[in-house]
Amino acid sequence: MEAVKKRMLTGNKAMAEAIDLEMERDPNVFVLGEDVGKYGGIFGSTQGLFEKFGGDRVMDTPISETAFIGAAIGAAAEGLRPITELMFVDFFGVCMDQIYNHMAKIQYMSGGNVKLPMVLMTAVGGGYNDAAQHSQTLYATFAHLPGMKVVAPSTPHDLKGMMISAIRDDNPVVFMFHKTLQGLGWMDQLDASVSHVPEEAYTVPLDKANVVREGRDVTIVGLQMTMHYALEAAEKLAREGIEAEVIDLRSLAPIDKETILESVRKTHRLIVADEDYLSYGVTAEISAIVAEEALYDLEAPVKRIAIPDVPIPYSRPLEQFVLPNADKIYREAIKLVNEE
Amino acid sequence: MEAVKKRMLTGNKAMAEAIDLEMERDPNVFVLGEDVGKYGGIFGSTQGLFEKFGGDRVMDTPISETAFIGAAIGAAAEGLRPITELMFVDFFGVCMDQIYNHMAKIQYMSGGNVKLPMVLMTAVGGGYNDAAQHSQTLYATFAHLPGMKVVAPSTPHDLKGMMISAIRDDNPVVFMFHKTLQGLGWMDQLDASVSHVPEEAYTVPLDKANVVREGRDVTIVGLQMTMHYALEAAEKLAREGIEAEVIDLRSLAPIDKETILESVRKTHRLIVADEDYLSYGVTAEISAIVAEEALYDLEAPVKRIAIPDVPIPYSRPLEQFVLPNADKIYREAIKLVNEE
Amino acid sequence: MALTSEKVTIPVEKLKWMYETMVKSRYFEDTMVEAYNEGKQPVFNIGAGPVPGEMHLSTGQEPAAVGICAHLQKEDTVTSPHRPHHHAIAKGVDLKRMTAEMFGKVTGLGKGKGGHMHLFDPDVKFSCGGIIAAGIPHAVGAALAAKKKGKDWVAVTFVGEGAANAGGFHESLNLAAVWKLPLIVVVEDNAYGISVSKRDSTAVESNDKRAAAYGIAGAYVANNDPLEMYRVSEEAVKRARSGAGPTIIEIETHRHLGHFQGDPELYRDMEEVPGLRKLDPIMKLRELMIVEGIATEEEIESLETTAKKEVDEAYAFARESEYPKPEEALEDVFSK
Amino acid sequence: MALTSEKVTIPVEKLKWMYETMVKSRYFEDTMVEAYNEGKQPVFNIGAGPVPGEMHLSTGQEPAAVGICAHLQKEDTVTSPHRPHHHAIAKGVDLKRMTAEMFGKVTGLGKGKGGHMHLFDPDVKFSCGGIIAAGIPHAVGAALAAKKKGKDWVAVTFVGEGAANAGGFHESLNLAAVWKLPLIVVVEDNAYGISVSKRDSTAVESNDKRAAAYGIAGAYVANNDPLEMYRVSEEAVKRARSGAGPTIIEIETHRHLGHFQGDPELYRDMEEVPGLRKLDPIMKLRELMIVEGIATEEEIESLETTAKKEVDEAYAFARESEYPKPEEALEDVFSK
Ligand SMILES: Cc1ncc(C[n+]2csc(CCOP(=O)(O)OP(=O)(O)O)c2C)c(N)n1
Ligand SMILES: Cc1ncc(C[n+]2csc(CCOP(=O)(O)OP(=O)(O)O)c2C)c(N)n1
Ligand SMILES: [Mg+2]
Ligand SMILES: [Mg+2]
Repeated sequence: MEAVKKRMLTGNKAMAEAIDLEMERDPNVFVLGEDVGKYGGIFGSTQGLFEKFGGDRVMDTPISETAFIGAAIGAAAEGLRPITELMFVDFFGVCMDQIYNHMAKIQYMSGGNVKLPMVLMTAVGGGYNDAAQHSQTLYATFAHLPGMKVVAPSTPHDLKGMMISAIRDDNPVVFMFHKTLQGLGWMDQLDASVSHVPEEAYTVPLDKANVVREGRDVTIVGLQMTMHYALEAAEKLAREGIEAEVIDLRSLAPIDKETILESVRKTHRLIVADEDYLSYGVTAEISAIVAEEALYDLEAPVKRIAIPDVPIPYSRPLEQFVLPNADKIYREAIKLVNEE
Repeated sequence: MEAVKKRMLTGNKAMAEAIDLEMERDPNVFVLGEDVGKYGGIFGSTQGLFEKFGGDRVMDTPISETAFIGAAIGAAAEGLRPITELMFVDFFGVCMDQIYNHMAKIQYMSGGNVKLPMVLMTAVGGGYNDAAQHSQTLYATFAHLPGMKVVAPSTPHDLKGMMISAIRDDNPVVFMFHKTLQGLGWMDQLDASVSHVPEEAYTVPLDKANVVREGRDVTIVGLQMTMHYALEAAEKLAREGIEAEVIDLRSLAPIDKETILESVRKTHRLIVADEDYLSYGVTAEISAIVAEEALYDLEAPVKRIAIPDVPIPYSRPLEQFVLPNADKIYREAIKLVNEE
Repeated sequence: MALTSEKVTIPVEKLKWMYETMVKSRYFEDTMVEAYNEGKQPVFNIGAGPVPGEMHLSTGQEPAAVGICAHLQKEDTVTSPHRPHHHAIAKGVDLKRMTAEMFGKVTGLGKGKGGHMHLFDPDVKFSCGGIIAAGIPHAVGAALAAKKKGKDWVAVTFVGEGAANAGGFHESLNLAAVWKLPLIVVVEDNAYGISVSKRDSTAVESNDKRAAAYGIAGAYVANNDPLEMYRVSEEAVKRARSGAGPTIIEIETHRHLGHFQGDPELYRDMEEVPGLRKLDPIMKLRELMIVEGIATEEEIESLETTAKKEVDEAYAFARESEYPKPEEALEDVFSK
Repeated sequence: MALTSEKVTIPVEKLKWMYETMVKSRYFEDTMVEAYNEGKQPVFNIGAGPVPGEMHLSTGQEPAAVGICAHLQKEDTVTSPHRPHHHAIAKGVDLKRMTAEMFGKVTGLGKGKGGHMHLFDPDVKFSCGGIIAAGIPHAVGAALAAKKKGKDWVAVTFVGEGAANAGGFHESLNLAAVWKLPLIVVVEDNAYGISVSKRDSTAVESNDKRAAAYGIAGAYVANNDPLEMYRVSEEAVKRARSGAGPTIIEIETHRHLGHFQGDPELYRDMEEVPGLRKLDPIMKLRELMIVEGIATEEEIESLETTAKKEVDEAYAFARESEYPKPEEALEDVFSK
């Protein structure tokens, strides 16, 4: 029993398990996307499902994102609960019309009379030299547009729990998973991509940030890779007597303002670290929330760490230069805490 | 002579004149898009050009945004200077891949070896009950993604000058014009849609905000309709002894930080008014810039006015409720100035 | 009793329904022309009056809608584009709530949030939208759902001939063909996409030819003929219900009005529209029914009266209804 | 001197160029397999080694590239997808700078910013990209530019059979057909889009059939045959140069390797690849040239040596070159 409870899973297996459990529970749930069948999803999100449920419920599609995401919308309107995969978020441009003009707006335009219980899952993130068209997170691109819930879990535990919540939610949910946190055999092996995941179905809310480390000196908000970098930075800071509070944002829309504001009211300092582009991004939104609602609590300027408004370059030294990392966060935190 | 100098033009005629002059000057300039020919552009941006230059240089296209925007990219790579129109910005989702994965990134990915001297012009904005799929501005959606200049002029004068700059620029420029500021015969007739426009070719920079009204008590940043609302609010505020400084943002990317920061350093108060969605939008970016670079100059929390994260509703009372207006700005300014 | 010709047999009740529905649809649009113009005279302002915003009317295009909807039941899905009224009426959308939606009233199908391009009536599985070709994949999804549920329901999607050049058309047809779904795509060729003529936009003479690109059936209906539309639709619906896969139907039809109300129509010949009006399919069907002895003049008038009464009542309902409260703009983004 | 059969006449010099280019392309990929694996053993990590990131190799697909590029000149444009090496080599892209780009070096075509999926050599008008079907409209634009400039230049775009189901394929072909542009779309049917077989993705047997949807010419090349590819390309290029509009060519070809390096290939039969390798088009052409007396064994070996030497030099150049400085990441977003 003990052993079962401490069962460790990679991110991708946690996701696939969530889908598996929900497909068992509800015959209306099905998956469609490119290479979700025999291949099990390029990033392993549907691993094992084709073998278990067959091609009628785990459907490979042509390279026709507009058609199959649009078909998911049409099927959801008929009461099914599709999960559809956009292989890399970077491809959103070929199908964004279906996503944001239809998936995100039909509930509203119909005055609530049509519901679209569907999940659009998509892989995000760089760091493995896949260059400008395969390395983005585009968090803010999705979160800016109303009508969809947008989540980006950072741990296997949350990948499973939030996927189950997403499938059960009656609203369209964009579910972003980070490639490097899937724990895939052919990627960099990170400790962060494995965690304890309970066997049974459980839910994690889609609208709550998570204080993953408490501290009093500075609040660091991150998500997915930048959350893990923030934890790493926090440990180093602790060795210098600086106690950082680290918040895992998890949910981009709706955003959990209260958890952020509460933390800043305590620490009086804010760093936002993000793997998306700097301008008009996550760092902007969180900084703005604090500047609007907790300005008098700030004892130092907010600090934003993100990709400096360039496409993501291929070559390793170039990519590493533009990506956020623990060291960048650490250095900014030191500066911020020493700021008068 | 005097009469010529005070010549007044509507927004659309100013734009069309800019294109006309550049097409005369440079045989490489041509236009392609839906209904840009005989119709003259649904929002009049190419009025009269087909008659003057013929169908080889003012090309109607099928409803194939991916193909014709992609073709503009291919033609620009060969040294032509296409101007292509996306009829409503709301349609970006059917062609965003061409726009942001190719138009915006090819220069960078090629290490600067390929240049794409092209303009993507597109109509933005609501207020005339065209509902959720035809009323958006999506300013931040474009400005968030690196590699394209993104401008949104607010006056006929700037529409002409910035269009000429955009055509002459060797980089891809997204040129957003506001439907209501085109001065079209079939839309609401606003004073703001007509202004003095010199006859000759002139340029207005693509990276400079414009202080359109000086003041000492509060800075209001807006663009297109919200800039005009801000001016209206400022006049009302002036009657109560409050002097608002109004900044016309004009350029979303690159953003002119200095003009904004300078103003806030003087007024110590900031309102950002935007016709885009609130979260992860223009109000976020500008607030964040100030919270990061001029925090100690702020004597009150920043205030953001934008569309409250709902799709744009059709019915007049609903749409008016979510859109920014002069009164909303006025009321927030009063509150802000009275804030301790 | 039926109208029988060499090619087609149409039960009289269907024929009467088709006529009555075309009349209803036409009268709905005629009435809308008036309602839309209110508050927009002497100076046209698209945002003024009781029905603001863009308005795309279907006058002249009724045969496409009734010819196929005559074969549909409530459980069949219809998706439609920016010019949706004739389809909605033929599919049996609640006329009162549809009209109220266009007037922006809280009693509307979308509580005033959608407007004329965004009509959703899940009770009869009708939806439409303002983005070209975007409704096609939704119909593919409905057809997929029918197959998954083991039902013989079909999904019909209407598009203009301009939409057949959009990427979504191709992707959707290929997907539906690979999955052998009960999908029917009806292409209404009214000769223009806004101002751009078919010749300038379309590399093939008629879009049923594009069926070859998907190994599916294609059919063409000339002369805006509701009876021929009925006939080819019957075959297509039968094919779909029996699991034999998708069909593309193209129908030559006529847009009597501008692309939208207020369109100056400078791109077409002044003589074109009067010519089209002479070919009015409603007049033609009326004549035919009398000549063939299918209905008397009185019977026809009574159908017309019924149709118009329903429309008048719908407009009255719309006008009398309340506007939503401004702050209701914040509701319905998410369901709980 | 020429190789002449019933169907095709190929000048010997062309034939030798085709052979040498196929060898060069193959050897480039073989060498890349090694280089890519460096630093990725014993544990495969896509981000490790001198050539990190995804890597899509063209081994087996050389006939498509050489058969058509044999007819092209420097001013003709080629756009290519995520699997671009054979096309780039056949179009005459600077091999040193291309290789250096894959090693992320500052001497690369894109100063290390692009990587293997993003190769741009404006000197020979070659470009490629990682988004399926996205290069097709760029070729349309190049073809449009040629027409506007009054040149007889053509634009060739290569795509996989999977890409033919993407919306951009349809939109681009329709546009090129309406405008009668000198465009040739080469569909390389290697039977898979990653793991999805053509049967599961494509509603039509071969994509040249889709020419009917655009009223243009279509041609099919079976058996991965470079000579037949040469023949149909000759016609297509002639058609394009003479203003007779676009062509779709589909060629049956073979992907000897995984979709990308590291692909476990669980979706295909273990026997499939050895079978394909037996049909190797390079071996076949070599034999043919000897049998037909077009080249001696020694001459062929000398072609092979030349080709390999060039590749070896390119890899040496790439390895010896410097990395860009980290902060150069901030350059080249905009030109001044
Ligand atoms: C993706 C997209 N591009 C452009 C438009 C603008 N637009 C609205 S209707 C229309 C013409 C449609 O032509 P067609 O499909 O023939 O339908 P019709 O209006 O003739 O009924 C266009 C271009 C749009 N709504 N969506
Ligand atoms: C729009 C888009 N969707 C999906 C992908 C992911 N992807 C990369 S290659 C590929 C398969 C392409 O198949 P095909 O066109 O047959 O080319 P092949 O790989 O066989 O050469 C897919 C789906 C992509 N790059 N772009
Ligand atoms: Mg039409
Ligand atoms: Mg393939």
